[in-house]
Amino acid sequence: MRSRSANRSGIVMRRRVTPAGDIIVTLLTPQGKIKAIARGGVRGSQASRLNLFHHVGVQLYQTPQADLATVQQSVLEGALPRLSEPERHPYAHLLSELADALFQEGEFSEQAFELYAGALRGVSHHPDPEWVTLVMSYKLLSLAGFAPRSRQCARCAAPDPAHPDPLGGQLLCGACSSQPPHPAERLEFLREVPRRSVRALMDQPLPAEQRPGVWRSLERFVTVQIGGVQSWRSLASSLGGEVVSA
Amino acid sequence: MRSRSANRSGIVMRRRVTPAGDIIVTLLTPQGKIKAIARGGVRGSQASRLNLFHHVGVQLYQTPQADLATVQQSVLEGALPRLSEPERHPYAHLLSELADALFQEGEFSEQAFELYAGALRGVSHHPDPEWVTLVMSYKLLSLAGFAPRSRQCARCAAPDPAHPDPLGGQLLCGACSSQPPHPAERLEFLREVPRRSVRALMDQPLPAEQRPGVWRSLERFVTVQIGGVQSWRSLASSLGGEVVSA
Amino acid sequence: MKYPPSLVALIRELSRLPGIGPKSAQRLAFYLFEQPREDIERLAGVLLDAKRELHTCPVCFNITDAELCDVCADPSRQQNLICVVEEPGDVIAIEKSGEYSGLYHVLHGVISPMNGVGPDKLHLKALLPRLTPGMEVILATGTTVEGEATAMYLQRLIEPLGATVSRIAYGLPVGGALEYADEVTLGRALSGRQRITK
Amino acid sequence: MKYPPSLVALIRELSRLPGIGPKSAQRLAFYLFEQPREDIERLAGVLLDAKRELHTCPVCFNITDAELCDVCADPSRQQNLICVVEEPGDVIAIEKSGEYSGLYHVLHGVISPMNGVGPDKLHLKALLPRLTPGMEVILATGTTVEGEATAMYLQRLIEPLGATVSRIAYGLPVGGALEYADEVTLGRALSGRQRITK
Amino acid sequence: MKYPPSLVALIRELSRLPGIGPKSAQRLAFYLFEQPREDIERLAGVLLDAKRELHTCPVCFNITDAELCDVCADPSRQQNLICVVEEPGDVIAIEKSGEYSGLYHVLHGVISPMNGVGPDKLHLKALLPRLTPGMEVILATGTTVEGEATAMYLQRLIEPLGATVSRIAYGLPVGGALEYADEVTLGRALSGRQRITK
Amino acid sequence: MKYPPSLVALIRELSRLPGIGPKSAQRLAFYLFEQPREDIERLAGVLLDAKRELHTCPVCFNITDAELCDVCADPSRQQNLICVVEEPGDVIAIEKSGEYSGLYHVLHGVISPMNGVGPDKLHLKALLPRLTPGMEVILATGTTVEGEATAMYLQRLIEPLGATVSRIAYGLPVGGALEYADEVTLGRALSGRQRITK
Ligand SMILES: [Zn+2]
Ligand SMILES: [Zn+2]
Ligand SMILES: [Zn+2]
Ligand SMILES: [Zn+2]
Ligand SMILES: [Zn+2]
Ligand SMILES: [Zn+2]
Repeated sequence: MRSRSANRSGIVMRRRVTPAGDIIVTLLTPQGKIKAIARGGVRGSQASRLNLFHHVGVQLYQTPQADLATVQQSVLEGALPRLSEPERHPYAHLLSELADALFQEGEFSEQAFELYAGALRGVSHHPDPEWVTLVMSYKLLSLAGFAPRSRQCARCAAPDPAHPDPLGGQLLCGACSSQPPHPAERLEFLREVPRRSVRALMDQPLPAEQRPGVWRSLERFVTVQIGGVQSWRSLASSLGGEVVSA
Repeated sequence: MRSRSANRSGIVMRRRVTPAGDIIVTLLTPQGKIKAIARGGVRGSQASRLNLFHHVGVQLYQTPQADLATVQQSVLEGALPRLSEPERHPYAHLLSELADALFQEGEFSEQAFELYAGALRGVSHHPDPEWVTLVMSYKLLSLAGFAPRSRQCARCAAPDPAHPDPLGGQLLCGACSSQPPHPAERLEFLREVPRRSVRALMDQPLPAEQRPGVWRSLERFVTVQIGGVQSWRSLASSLGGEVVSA
Repeated sequence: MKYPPSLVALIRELSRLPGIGPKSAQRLAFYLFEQPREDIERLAGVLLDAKRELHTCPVCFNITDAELCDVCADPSRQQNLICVVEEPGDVIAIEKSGEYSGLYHVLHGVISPMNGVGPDKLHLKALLPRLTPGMEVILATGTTVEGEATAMYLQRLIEPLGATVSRIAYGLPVGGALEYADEVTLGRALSGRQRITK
Repeated sequence: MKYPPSLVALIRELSRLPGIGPKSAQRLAFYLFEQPREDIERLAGVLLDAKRELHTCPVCFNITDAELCDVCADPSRQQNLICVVEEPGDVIAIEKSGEYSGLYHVLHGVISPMNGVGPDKLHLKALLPRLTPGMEVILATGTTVEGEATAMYLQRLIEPLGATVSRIAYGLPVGGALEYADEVTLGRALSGRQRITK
Repeated sequence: MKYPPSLVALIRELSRLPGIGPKSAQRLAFYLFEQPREDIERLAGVLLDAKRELHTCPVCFNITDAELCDVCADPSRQQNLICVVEEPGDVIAIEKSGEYSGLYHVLHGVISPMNGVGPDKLHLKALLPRLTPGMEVILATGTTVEGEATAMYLQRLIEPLGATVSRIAYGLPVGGALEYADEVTLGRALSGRQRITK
Repeated sequence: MKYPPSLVALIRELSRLPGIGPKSAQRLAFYLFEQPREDIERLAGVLLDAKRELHTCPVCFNITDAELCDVCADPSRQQNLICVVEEPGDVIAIEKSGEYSGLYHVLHGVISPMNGVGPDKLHLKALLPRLTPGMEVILATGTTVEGEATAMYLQRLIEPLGATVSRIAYGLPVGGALEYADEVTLGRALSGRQRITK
């Protein structure tokens, strides 16, 4: 008997309910990104399992005619209920939106899956979810080939740049930037983030007052390299110091 | 466009869940008894609406191929949650089983529906559900053409029988019965139940000690005329005086 | 064969409606073609009427054709109980359940940063002036991650104002069997169990 | 709570449309409420336009907004080939297949005594004057009992007029497996098999 | 054509299994025919092994292959908490939820007079000697009328014995939207709402 | 809680069967647990019997428990007509249609390079010695791309041997409406139409 079924295990990065009651999910799995539909799912127990940020095992069925695979069965493999908390929720959204933009369907990357899964776990459990998000955002970008240039001025390639790049979010030399240089700790972070391990970065969190500068760099870099990201809006006031925009 | 859909409103008399998760219900409606299947219903909101004893509106879809109509949509029109109470639950079962046995698919009877609906309402709300059940059981039997003979001995046709019929549940003359006559109140009930109104019968409940004799008559009459009824087992000890067999 | 432009336009507009695919839109268009003129005119009429007459209630953001919605205008509703829901359709669903006699507050959405919906896009702030100490606010947003996040966000806002906050129950649907419930729901049904002995 | 009459009217009219249940009608009504006024006016407009401009072609009873339908008016279509179908939607389905270049005749129904549809209720007689000897008439009514009965009825009418009559093939759908076909269809697929050797 | 008796017997036995219709039974039989002999022998073996080794736990009536089931034999489980369920499959469902660490009691059915199942047909009485004052019994029978009736029946039996009785929560499933919940469940979700302010 | 190994083994073996997901396997295992020992032994018995007694017919590769299959052994079947099918189940489907009285040839698969199935993996060559000039071979492989490719491959092999080759009909299923057919099938149904006038 021919089989058009496959089993996959991944995290729900996006979830949309159609007016007909179908659930369309985007999963990040170790075998790549997958988009699939659970027909009538909103009325059944798949609505629970295929919840945003859930780690699920799914049985997918693909016919040659349909563009979306169908979710036949699903089992829950892990849930992170704390991601609904106001001080964590927007970060989980930002990381998911970033990961969705960075990884394409058909790209096999166990590392991408592990990094994204680790990022969500961190945002869920760590006492400093903002720091987890900053570190893991840069790590996701690096893995996808979008590491900011940090040894040379992004505009003139002069060595050891230390000033903010208000347009591109990278580092500029004093000649190319009209802004004062980054404070030493923030500069070190922005320079070393692509190379240092997650653990090392997590162990050296920046003080709260230096973070808005990192957020501004990250936001500029992502916007220029990848494009608009909706979640920034909810983080907007967090760049000003508050955690959640209200 | 041709339509194979019909809307019906009725009470769930029976409900069975298949291993595949379909719900098969038997409804009594003013247009007759209907058996239908809600495919995959146990996983969706139909599981709630198509609950036993619920009054529901259903959209049915019938194809020429299928023997069972499909429940497409359902809306709740009335629920009687108190029918789960131990002192009411077995009576609701008995009345449903009786009604299911008495009325056939394809028979149009608004009266049957009203009587059954009224019986369930009575069992749910009335302080004396046992009495409701005795009265309404006889009324359902009469409507279906199974009124016991009460003016003549069921065996020899002698007038004014007053003795129990331990086999057939009707009334026998003194010559045909080896048992002592019914007490006067019980005899009057058994004689008049087919003719008097529900209200009149409800207004004159028999005292508790006279009811086991009525139960025995009813049980015998139903068994002989209609056949075995499962619900008797749960009522067995109620015939001995207790409400619920335990 | 080229289809008549007015038929094409009709099919196109119909297929824009949610839940109506191109095939259904075509079937619907042919159905409408077969109907008497009066029926079509009545359908067009109710569409325009509805759009002209309906708006959101300035107090609770429910749909209404009057100054205040029917619930806000009804003094017999419990005034110290507000149920917060995502959409106007949820008001109808709750009214149908027959279990509720308080007021409503319709957010018109849920917080969802990745879809660009922050708290400022919802009718959230307008809830606060409606609250008085001793009131109860029932958070009846959905049980998705976003619905839950919106509920938690509201809870933080409301608590300091002295109102009691409660959340609709998670659990098994009526008529259900345990084996068809998912693990997450089953876990909530167990942890949220209610004492029935006095 | 009483719902605004214009909302109730809208839901009622929408739920009259085929394939739209009461729940979908409600969801659709709320969706329409959220749309900008121009969109609603456009929808109402195309409904009225379609009703005003569309009618059946006097020759083949297809839907058109012109004197003759696009197929009848096209001299490049094969004039000696007429395909008889039940509904205007079937014309679209066949045109999409790209396998047909003849004319059509739309019956607007099938013979169904049980539903009170006799031959006189259909655009059946109007087919006969269109026929000339040597022409081919393809009976493409459905393969239901009623479609088959209508095809046989037509065959009896047409044969004496000297036209060739043919019936669309019964058989397996493309992409199908034998084990999923029902026995009746499988039997027809076998008995209708086609020689592929020269 | 007559089918080989051993094939007919296999199809017949397979189609007796719940959820396997005659068509699937046939497909399964052909599938099994194609498998290597060892696989068939292993399948037959596990069937016989399971039947030989499995029985119900004499304490809680869960399925086990040992003297006591794995839960009853585990001293680290909470000994003052018993969850009453309908079927052994429910134990697995609850264990998967990871939210429960007490004991179980499996009734092997629900009270359903019209199906001839009275309290005496269930493992109901055996629960009572397991109870001690101060214990909590969670009634986790289904939320059907029969499941509810069984729960109420048990409550009456247990209450006089001094144990606390609780019922799993009725409500919205996790991940759900209000508009897809039925009215009855929605009503229960509202009336069973839980305070979240301290 | 650890599940008894024999239960785990049973669920695992059952979930290997096609069309039985993990949830169904668990439900099936609990069902089997409740059945009397004799029933389980009978099921295990028919599994082993079927495996021991059944094999493919050396002539047509149909399933049989005898030297020749029931069709090959029946001299009253039309000897000059062979129907080529993919799987033994297709023989049963065709026999049930009652429209066929010739012989069969079961390929046990279709050509599918992507799945590593070339002509040599099928019982294809064994068909050729069965053919004599004047015979008809009906290609009744499925109407999928692979079934069609297999049919064309066979046609090339058979034609030089002087046998007539035919293909089961593509078309509308019996009981169908045109609007539910896909365009490709509809195109085949039109191009494969059959004359019904003499
Ligand atoms: Zn520079
Ligand atoms: Zn007598
Ligand atoms: Zn209002
Ligand atoms: Zn025309
Ligand atoms: Zn045990
Ligand atoms: Zn053979």
